Amino acid sequence: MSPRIPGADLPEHPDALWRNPEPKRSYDVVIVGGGGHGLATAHYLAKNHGITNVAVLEKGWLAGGNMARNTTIIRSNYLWDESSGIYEHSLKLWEGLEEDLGYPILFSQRGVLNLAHTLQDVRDSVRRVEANKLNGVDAEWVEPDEVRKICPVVNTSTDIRYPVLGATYQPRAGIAKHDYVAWGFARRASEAGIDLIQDCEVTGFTTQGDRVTGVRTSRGDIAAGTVALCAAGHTSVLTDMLGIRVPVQSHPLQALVSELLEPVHPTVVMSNAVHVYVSQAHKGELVMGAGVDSYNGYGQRGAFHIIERQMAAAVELFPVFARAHLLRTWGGIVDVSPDASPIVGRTPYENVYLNCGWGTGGFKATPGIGWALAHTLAHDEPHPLVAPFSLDRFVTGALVDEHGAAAVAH
Amino acid sequence: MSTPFRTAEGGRIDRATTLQFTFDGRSLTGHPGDTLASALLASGQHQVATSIRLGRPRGISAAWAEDPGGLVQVEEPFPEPMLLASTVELFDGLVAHGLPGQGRLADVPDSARYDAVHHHVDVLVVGAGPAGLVAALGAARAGARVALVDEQSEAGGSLLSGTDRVDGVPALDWVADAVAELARHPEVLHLQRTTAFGVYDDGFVLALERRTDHLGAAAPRRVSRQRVWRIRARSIVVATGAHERPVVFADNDRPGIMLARAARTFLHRYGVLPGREAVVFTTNDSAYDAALDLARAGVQVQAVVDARPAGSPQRRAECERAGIRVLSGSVVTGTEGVERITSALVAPFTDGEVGAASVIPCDVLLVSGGWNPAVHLFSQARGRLRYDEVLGAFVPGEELDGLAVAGSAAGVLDLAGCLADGQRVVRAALSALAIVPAADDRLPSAPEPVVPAAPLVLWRVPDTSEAHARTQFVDLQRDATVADIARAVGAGLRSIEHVKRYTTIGTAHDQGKTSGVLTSGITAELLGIPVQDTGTTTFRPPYTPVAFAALAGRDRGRLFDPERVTALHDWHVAAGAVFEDVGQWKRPRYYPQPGEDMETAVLRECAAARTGVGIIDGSTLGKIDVQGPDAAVLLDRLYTNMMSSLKVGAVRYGVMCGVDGMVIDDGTVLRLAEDRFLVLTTTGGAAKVLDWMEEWVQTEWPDLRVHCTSVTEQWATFPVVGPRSRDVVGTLFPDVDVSTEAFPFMTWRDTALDGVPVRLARISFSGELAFEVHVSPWYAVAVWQRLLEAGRPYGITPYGTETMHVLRAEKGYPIIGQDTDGTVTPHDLGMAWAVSKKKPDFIGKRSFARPANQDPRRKQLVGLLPVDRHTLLPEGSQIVEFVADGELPPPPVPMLGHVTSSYRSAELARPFALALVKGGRERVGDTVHVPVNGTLVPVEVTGSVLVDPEGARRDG
Amino acid sequence: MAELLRTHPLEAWAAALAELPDEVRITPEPFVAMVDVRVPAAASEGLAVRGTPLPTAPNTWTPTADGRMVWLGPDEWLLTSTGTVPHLLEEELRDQLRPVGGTAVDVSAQRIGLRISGTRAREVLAKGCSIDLHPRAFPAGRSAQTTLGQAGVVLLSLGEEGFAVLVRSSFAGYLASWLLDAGLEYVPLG
Amino acid sequence: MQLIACPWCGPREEVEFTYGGQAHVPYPDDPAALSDEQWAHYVFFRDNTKGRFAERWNHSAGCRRWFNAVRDTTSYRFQRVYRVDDPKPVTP
Repeated sequence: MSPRIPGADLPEHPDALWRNPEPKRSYDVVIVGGGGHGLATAHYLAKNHGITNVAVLEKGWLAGGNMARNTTIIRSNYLWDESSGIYEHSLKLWEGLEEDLGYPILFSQRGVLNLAHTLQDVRDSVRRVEANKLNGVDAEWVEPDEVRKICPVVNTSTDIRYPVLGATYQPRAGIAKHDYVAWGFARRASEAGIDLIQDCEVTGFTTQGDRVTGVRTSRGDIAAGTVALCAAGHTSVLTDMLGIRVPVQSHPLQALVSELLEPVHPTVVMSNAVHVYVSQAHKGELVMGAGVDSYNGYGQRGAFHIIERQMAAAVELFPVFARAHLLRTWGGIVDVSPDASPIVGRTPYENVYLNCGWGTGGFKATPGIGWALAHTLAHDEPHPLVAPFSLDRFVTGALVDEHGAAAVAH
Repeated sequence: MSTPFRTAEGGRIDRATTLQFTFDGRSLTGHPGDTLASALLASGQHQVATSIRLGRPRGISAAWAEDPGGLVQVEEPFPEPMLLASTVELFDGLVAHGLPGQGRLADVPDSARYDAVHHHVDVLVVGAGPAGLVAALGAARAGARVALVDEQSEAGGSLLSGTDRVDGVPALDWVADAVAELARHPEVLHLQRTTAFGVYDDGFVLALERRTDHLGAAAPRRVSRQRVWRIRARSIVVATGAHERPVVFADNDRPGIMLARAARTFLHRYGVLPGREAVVFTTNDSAYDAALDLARAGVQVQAVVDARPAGSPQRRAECERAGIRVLSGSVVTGTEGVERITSALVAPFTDGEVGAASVIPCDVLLVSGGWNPAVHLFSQARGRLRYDEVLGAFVPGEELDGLAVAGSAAGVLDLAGCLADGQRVVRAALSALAIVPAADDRLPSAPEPVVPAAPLVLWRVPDTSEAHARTQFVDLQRDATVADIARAVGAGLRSIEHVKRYTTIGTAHDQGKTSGVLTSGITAELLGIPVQDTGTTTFRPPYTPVAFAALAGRDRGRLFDPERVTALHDWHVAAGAVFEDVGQWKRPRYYPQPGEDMETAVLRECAAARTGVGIIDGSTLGKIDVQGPDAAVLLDRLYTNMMSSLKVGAVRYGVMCGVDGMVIDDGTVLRLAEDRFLVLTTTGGAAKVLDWMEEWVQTEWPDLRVHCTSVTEQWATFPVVGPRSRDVVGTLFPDVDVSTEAFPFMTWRDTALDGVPVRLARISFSGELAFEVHVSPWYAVAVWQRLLEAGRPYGITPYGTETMHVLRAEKGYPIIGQDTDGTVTPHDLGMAWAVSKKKPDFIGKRSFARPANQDPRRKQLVGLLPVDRHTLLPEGSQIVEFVADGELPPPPVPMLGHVTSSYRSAELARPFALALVKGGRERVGDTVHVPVNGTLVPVEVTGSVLVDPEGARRDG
Repeated sequence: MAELLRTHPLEAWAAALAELPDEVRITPEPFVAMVDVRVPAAASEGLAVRGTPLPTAPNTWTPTADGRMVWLGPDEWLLTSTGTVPHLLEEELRDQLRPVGGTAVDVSAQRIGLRISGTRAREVLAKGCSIDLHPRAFPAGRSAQTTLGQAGVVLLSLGEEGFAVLVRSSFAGYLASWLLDAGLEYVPLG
Repeated sequence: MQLIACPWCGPREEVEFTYGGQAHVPYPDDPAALSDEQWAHYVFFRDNTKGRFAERWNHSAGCRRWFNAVRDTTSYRFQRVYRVDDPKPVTP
């Protein structure tokens, strides 16, 4: 018998995850969307606010959308105060989440390197690091030799097409096991008495004046005191039903995974210029994200040339990956806002709250936004952490522009 | 070195040649035509590895890519992880070892070559088995452009595993004829060792050809090791066959347990016996062929265990004639053995009840639970699958445009049927393409099939023992069992996707080729719902794993991304320039002289430009010819300032904003004629600005009579900069009056040098007297050298982008993209003077009126001077309010802005910076703090123009 | 002073290109005058420029007395000439086209031309060009603006004589390296 | 990787094109007359239709012409391509 492979054993799941109840006719809070954000919101509604007459409506299977499809990177090293505020709050919750949920979520704080390849990358990186430090987010600028120490397989040779000039490093960043996180939230919410309703598609809303009175679903009409929209890429489908215009566009975003490999990649590496972001998961597979497909799409698949480009970037930055094998590709649907920051808060309907536009940041924000949105719903007032992300910033021009400034997606 | 399990004759191996290889440190032999798996089996070795989680011995259980057992690592000639022994073709010098589910990457770069080829066909046939060959022949004979790809080393598909006859001759003779005929058709591309791994829209199929892997160290270095074929087919025929499905029973994972057809493949194709004593466990007729073939080859077939109550009367008779015992209404309930099966436990099976087991010794147990059509490519094409209750499998459930499934992949399991289906499907495909089948396209004949007895759909042998459920393996690669599925269902999971994720079934190297349908079936059984309702998890590309480097193809190393260079590039290299990447361009950053570092070189270059004369290759600047009667109208709409009032012969600086009012580019505009402008953009903005112009002209203002043409590479551009630039330019172009009066600032003149047109422009990005020299790149090297010669008396000094940046920053000229970040307006840059108040509208104007744009706390561009006169502020540094005690308060610390540009100034004899600071212009004279490496550097806020604020130097 | 000498962006590649076998001949074309011609689509039908009617069928080119006229768009053509110096050709065309609302811009140095011929020419191009270059699909007289490797190109079919590739001058080195790499497998080991 | 039918060049690989978002969103006649909210809707708000969507494309690596298309954002399939000066087609 050979010795056990590192990572061969995943932690066991609990024997009981959630009930599969029939929907009741009425709830105090209806959360549309049973992904990470919806489930986390449900958990924090129960845990922090004692609100349990809640339904989470999911049109497919729980956490089957972006939650099941993302590359699980967790970090909070965003540029703007507003962004690092919500993401850092989230990261602090991640740090206690395993205990909170009683679920082994494989949260691994292995650090993230954001590589810089051009002089402008360096300027942007230093700007972000310095801002992070002043905001209390752990961050540092590291030179190429330090990059090599943190992740020896990065090609730090100076004669490649876009040499690595350094990187930002956030040691507390990391990865977690996405399904386990979602299921952990779901289990706690279900235990608290919140109904998780799968195969339940919202087909419309009933309204009275500027209030929504309930949702129409494929499993019948359900009355609602407050409604929270947590449908990520499908947000526009819901807001169209309500006649609310929201400036998000849904795009395919692909990811891929290799077969299981002995550990070679101890951290998370992201690069914008040589577009790649990669980590090696617990079991040993390389997990990578590709670029966003340019056009609007709800198809949960993308074009293969994007994967090919991704592979070229991976082999360029990590030459030893040459004979790793692409095992599986898939796609999610990201909802991207004009300033690449989320849209959270009030809508023209006084009892409907919006939570969308997270683009590629949704997974890492999961506990943070669940916590803040639950607070918002419980107090009927946007929590200060989400207040800057209101819909009306597009009217005033007070954007939180992570496009131009941070220049680091995902 | 012995190969005791090699048959005396037969098989498609070259017995005259012996290959040496090493597995797990043992030296072994095989023959050309072997796979690693067949060579191991010939030596009597079934076990290849141990399992990932439980450490259980695992062996070869299938003869191709569906094998969940035989994972190996190749070490020589070059390390490659996670290959299947069943798909690695044997070559001399192969070194490999078994893998417990996790591979090892090489620690050196892969020097092999990889590439891609685009190919266009009328009909692409995937799979060169009977259906695929008939389809390819039919299309070829009709004169169509055809590609036939097949993943094996030779054509034949399932025919390679048996003893069938086609057209009255041995099937493989027919295959050879078919292949020869295809080779005679000039429009046919026939590729073996080529796996179609992904189907995309509009008939786009990606296929991986393994060109040299089977040659080992003898592979030619100049030929790509693997090639991705990007095939665009008007019609696709998927003839990918079917995978045999196992039946789950306790301890079904031991080495020596293999799929029934795999045993036939090893026997007929490779001349290898899988063992000496065999038990065959089946739910259908097909496995009887394996029993009969093995018996004929001398294997002691202990029993055929048929789960069906009545078995197959006809096949039973054949077995009896061959002396093989058939146990109908029986199942295998378990096995014994450690590194190899030693016996099967066989029990009666009546009305779903399993009786007491008896032990049948054996060293190989063949299993067949029926057939799963290989619907992967159909499903990737988003074809809907239908559960077929008779087959117990998912089959194509609808017709797709441009993609049809033929033969076993469509659920047709007999040879004659496959041949006919291949013809039927290709004819329909040709008909849709309006291609007429050839008159001589004849369907080959095969023996009339015997109607088989109905198969039994049996996912797992019923077993009430919980302990047994933990060794009823569903996914061998993940060590996932029936017990795991039962736990998942018990935990509340209903979706097959949840079950997969809970158990990890189907996520390993084989992506569930054998385990997927079993999981659907067992889950449905446990939930008490129809299998159709459970469905399958999604089939996603690639069909089989593909090396990263193969997908990277040629885009590696220096070809990863194009390097754009100017006409002077070779000169810059020879001059020892250090380059900077600016977009795809390579630009000289500075030209160090021996012993100089960047700082010294840049101080020297700056001093030359400020006190003598410098020259820079500015050819990368974007240049756009805007021509037509409405050229000025267009520019007025796109620039914030007025361009229509510009006189012919003059030059104006301009700023361009997006509709959101944020600066997107800047540059100078030369009016060449009433109806013609030359627009200069930033290097990075060249393509963006041209696209921007085209977008507005084509989509919003098609009535404008104007055309925009890129002339970036039509003009080499050399700014000659410094107080002595007039001398240099005047010397080289004596016919031009270069005096301030005759050639004022912000004007241009055309001249010629030896008959070659040259344009001179009095534009300055440094504040110094300067002339931009524009000339065709054909003559760029010659003119550059003439300028250097003319400048030699004045010490003309070539300088790079770093010096250019220092010079412009000293003058407070922003670099768009460095001093701006997409959130900066012209007003923020202190360029209200460049924003027309006369024009009723221009792009961006309306956004200036939004509330956030009126905020006095907006960030504005200012200068910074470190009070200590020596600290160089790192670009990107953040700025905070001055703190008297020198200690930052606890986070979050409010930030005022950040340093956008920072340099040492030869002119000022101190470092300086540009910065975006909240309410910055109101704060000129204030002292603020910049945290640098843990200390707070006091910095004075100044105006953005630090050198020559009066602009006295621009005329020299 | 000596006459101003012209330099070609691929001078440094000449030796390597010359080593390619006859199956793949890659030769830089001599410098020619090239002018980008714009004529409103409505005015272009039947319009002759320097005696040659503008080819109005998309993705085609026609020979002229001393060069080529290449369709680039519904109102855009590339005219090449070996007999007229660039700025004079531009001037001539500007004068001729102004009355019909057309424009002309000298782009002679904007691109360089490569000739690719030999029995493997199509195969080499197919390694980086997604267009169907089969002689039936891309016969003599056809052209296409597309990408070859990662470089934007104008590709012309010359029939038996192979292909002409026009590429932006700054990408010439990249494209030459790419072509040499794509052609390497046909170079005998020497 | 689908083929997109450029109205001039015919079918070409998707990679030759760039996406331009929702079609038929004209630049306002008089931006100064719009409220901040109306202006914001022009600048930032675009439909995000699931299903048939009229949108702009540019054959950027080919003839560089802009054109419009009706495409299904679920299947990604193009149903119509038409020139920018053509009206939005009525599709079933």
